[in-house]
Amino acid sequence: MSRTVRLVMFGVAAAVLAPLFGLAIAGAPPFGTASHPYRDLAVAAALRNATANVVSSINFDQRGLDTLVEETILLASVVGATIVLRASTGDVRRELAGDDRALAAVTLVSVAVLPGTLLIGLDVVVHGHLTPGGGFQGGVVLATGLHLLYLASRYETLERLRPLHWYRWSEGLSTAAFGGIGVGGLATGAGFLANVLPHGSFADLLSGGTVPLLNIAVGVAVAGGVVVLLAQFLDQALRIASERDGKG
Amino acid sequence: MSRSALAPLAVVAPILAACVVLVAGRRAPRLVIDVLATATAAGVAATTGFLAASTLGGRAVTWSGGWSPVGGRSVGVVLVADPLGAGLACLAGLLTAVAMLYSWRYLASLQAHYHTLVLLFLAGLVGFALTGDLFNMFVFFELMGAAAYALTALRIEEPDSVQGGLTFAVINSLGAYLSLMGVGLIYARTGELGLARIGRALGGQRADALVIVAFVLVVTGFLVKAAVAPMHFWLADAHAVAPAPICVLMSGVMVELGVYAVARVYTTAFAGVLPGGVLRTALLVPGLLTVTVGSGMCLIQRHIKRLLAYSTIAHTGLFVVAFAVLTPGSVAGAALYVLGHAGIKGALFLVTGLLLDRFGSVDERDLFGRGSRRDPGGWFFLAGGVALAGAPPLGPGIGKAVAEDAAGRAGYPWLVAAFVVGSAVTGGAVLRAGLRVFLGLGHPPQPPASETQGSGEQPETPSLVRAVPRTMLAAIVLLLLAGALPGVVPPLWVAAGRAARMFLDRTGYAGQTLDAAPPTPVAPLPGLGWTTTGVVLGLVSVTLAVAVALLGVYRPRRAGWRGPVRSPAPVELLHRLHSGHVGDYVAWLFLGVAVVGALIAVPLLAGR
Amino acid sequence: MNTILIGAALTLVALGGAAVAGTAEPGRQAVTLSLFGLALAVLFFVLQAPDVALSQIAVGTAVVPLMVMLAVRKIDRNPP
Amino acid sequence: MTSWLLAALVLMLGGLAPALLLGSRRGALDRLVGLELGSALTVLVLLELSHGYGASSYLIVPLVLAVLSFAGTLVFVRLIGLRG
Amino acid sequence: MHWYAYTVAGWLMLVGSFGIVRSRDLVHAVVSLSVAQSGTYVLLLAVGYQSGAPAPVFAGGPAPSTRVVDPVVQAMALTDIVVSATVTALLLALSIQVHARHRTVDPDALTRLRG
Repeated sequence: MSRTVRLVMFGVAAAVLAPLFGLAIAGAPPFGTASHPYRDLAVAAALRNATANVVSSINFDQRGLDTLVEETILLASVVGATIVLRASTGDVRRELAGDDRALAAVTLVSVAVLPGTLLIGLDVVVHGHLTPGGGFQGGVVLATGLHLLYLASRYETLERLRPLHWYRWSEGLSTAAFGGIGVGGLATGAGFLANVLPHGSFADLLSGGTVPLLNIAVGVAVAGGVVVLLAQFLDQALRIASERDGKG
Repeated sequence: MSRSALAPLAVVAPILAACVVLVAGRRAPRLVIDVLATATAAGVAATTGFLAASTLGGRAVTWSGGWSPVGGRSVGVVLVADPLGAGLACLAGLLTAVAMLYSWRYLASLQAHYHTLVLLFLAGLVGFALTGDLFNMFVFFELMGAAAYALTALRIEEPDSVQGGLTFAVINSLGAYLSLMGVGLIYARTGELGLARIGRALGGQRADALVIVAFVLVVTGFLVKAAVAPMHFWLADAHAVAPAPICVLMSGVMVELGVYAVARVYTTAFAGVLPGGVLRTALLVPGLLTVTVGSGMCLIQRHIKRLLAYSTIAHTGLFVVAFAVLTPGSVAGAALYVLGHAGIKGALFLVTGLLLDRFGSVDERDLFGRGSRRDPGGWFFLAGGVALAGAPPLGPGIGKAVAEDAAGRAGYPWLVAAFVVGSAVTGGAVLRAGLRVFLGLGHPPQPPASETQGSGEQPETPSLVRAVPRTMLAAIVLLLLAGALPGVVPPLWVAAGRAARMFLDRTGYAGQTLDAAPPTPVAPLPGLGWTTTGVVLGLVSVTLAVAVALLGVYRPRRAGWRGPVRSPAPVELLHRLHSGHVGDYVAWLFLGVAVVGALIAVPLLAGR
Repeated sequence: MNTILIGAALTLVALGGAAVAGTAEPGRQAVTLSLFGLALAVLFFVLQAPDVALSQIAVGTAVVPLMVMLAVRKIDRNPP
Repeated sequence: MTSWLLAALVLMLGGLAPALLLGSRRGALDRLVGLELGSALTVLVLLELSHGYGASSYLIVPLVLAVLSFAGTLVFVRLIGLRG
Repeated sequence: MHWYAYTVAGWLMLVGSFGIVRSRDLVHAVVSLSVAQSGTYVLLLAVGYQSGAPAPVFAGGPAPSTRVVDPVVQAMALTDIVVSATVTALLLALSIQVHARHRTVDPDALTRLRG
């Protein structure tokens, strides 16, 4: 199909769908409405379980199944990317190019920034049930912090501090821990992924029952997963060359 | 532990097993991994099979997190196992177990990563079949997707494989995002995510533009998954390049789950607001188009896996048509049809996989006469073709017969033609390929220039195999038996009838889910099974299929409609439309949404 | 006041999205994508969703751009 | 309170909008300037908004952005630079 | 204002998809797909917004009450962002391999899967 035909077809579809969508949003409740029935229930439920961050309560307690599956999606993507980006026949590992190095000043600043980044990441994970943030956001910050080693220094530095199978294990084990906590709820008879731990007092560090635990599990899983994921991309871009490259 | 613990266990068990495989994968011997993965899948099949049987007396409702509803409302996510959903989950478990059996010592270079992904895929399939929550459906949809994209592109040395995987991923993801827009819109109206809750909130309302658009968007992702024309393009590209055991899962249950999801969302959430007549038209039009395009493309393929993929498209079209009739009989027919189709189509894919492993090609022309008459695979392939055409008394045949009967009773006797022609043409195409490859009948086909050939592919085993391993053969036999079984086990028909009645019972679903109401007993559907008309129509299909096959094999060399020089214009056009271009497919996807949207919106909104 | 802020943020997001989709060269597109991510984060913030804004920032500032740039680099190093 | 929000609005319209414009035109390096400007301004905007809403817990967002935007900058500086 | 937020959501979905349709580079198509997805975040959060209500985070914020912005849509948007990032990663990985096998990432030049 030629480019023009394709664009015209898309245009026709859009011309049908845009007015339909317009009619639909004209019938939606006004923006900023005060009526949110699910919200009323969810906030009450979060307060009952002493979880100050209602979003975390929904993610890890009320609708914990969604988050378990979300972690599983991450796991599947990481394993998938590992498979897709594996070195195939005809690929060779090569030495890093000499220019692949950052400025000394940048390295210095990064060394200063790195510990702070890791601390902030930990804080975001640990306080996820109280303040904005949680396992996912904190885990990504942790993984990003680690990659300052590559960004501000040399790839070898990162490789040395990154035994990949550790990260792969930590991802697998903590996803399993999430599922295991869920099964634990089943075993106590309270139900799958039930919040069976003592809820503690509102807005305390030790409150929310299983929510902080699940937050930490997700934090570890995400940090491990993102490190493994980026490792595949870094390896492909920096280390792996195809034998065919030379021949064009 | 009560029955309600089984549904979450069936979802979480494969996830936990996948984590174990991932962590232990490098140390443990391959045999342990194989056994663990196969056993997990079999365990899931047993659990969900038990659920399917036991829920005939009433659904098993599980509120995750123990958030049982108070006054009919809850903040939790609900898993609702009913016979049809649990049955599909069981089918997913069975197919995965067989696929793992076939993959025994297979794709060795991937180590345990392959098993991890297949187990995660299984978790996605099972969860998608069991969930009773709209957003949870989206999440499981994405899990199925993420695993399936990677599994499709498993053989990264194949140029077609990575391209097919990418196309699959882009189109399916876009479909999922459109679905999520729909979820957002329906949440704006009702403030609910549970299917039963949405059903209650919408019941008795006027079908205004918001509800219509929300419904159309929500089902878009599922229609894409179900490969309903014109959103079907990705399927052939993906199925043709995925490893054979993965094709078994994708063709046998993943695509069917798309149809199931459309049906589930409609019957539980939207049936009270969107009239059945409007939905019927909106599904029959694309459904019949799917049958036409699928069987037409199937007939003109020489790449055997692509041929099977297009036959899956045609059959999915038939499932959509069967559901669109919207009677218990038609739903029961579709359910039986899906069971039979899964076994037979799976076996056909696996035999084709064996061809690839032995000859390094899945090209009908390349393989011409190379399969031996003593090769059991050849006879399996031919038997599969006959079964696919709807031969009594096998699985696809009973499904087809029951669906035809239901269509006739519902006042759509002309739909019978779609069932007969669709199954005859696809069965005939399979037979033609089998006759040529395994019996060497006729002469090699002459291709037009612009099509995917399928020769020169890498085999999936480490090297070309000479003797077929027993595990692979066992997997094929198991699938053929599973595909034949639904046709000869009357209790299964009774169960399908009751399952269909429960499936269409919106009030019963909501009552059991939200109010913990006692289950309303469902009576069996009378007259469900082989009828004289059904047997005759089945025989007609088989005869037609044989005729199609023989015509393909022995047709005169020059005067054919797909002669060596040029194909006639419609065939050429059909070929050209399936361009493999991601941008084209996106444009088609939006056109499809627009068509379905117009089919629902115009009759409902124009009158006002 | 907040309504005006939301309106302004929405406008930035709408323009940013069009700019990203309209940039043909992926290397440049990645930079614009980062900016678009910032606009989204501001929008989420004024819509009173700091959790979501934080996620968007976590993903959109470094991780996704890094993946895109590495993909671009891998692809560019081997011209057709 | 409102004065903080007003300041944020001014910064969005007068700062972020031009940064976005800068970041969506011409070559990669020109866009990078826009991104740098945008990151710095976004941190400020988010800080002002946190003050304006009177919610101290919101402050974690600009803090994380400040840290991560450093990493983000390095991504582009390294990889765009490498491509010559 | 009533229609503006929803329109922007639809607009993002549309321009993102349009970007894929006219794309000449798979990486560009993948990034455009993520623009299309950002339409879903905007829609979800717009649906859950309540004028003048604070975020549903009570530590260091407002006194606990139900008069907050809808947290359910925020939880959905969070999940959605994770999904988007992971799918983007997978798609980029596939694009790299497409280039490795086909020596091009121009959809117009990828002509092997036909018919």
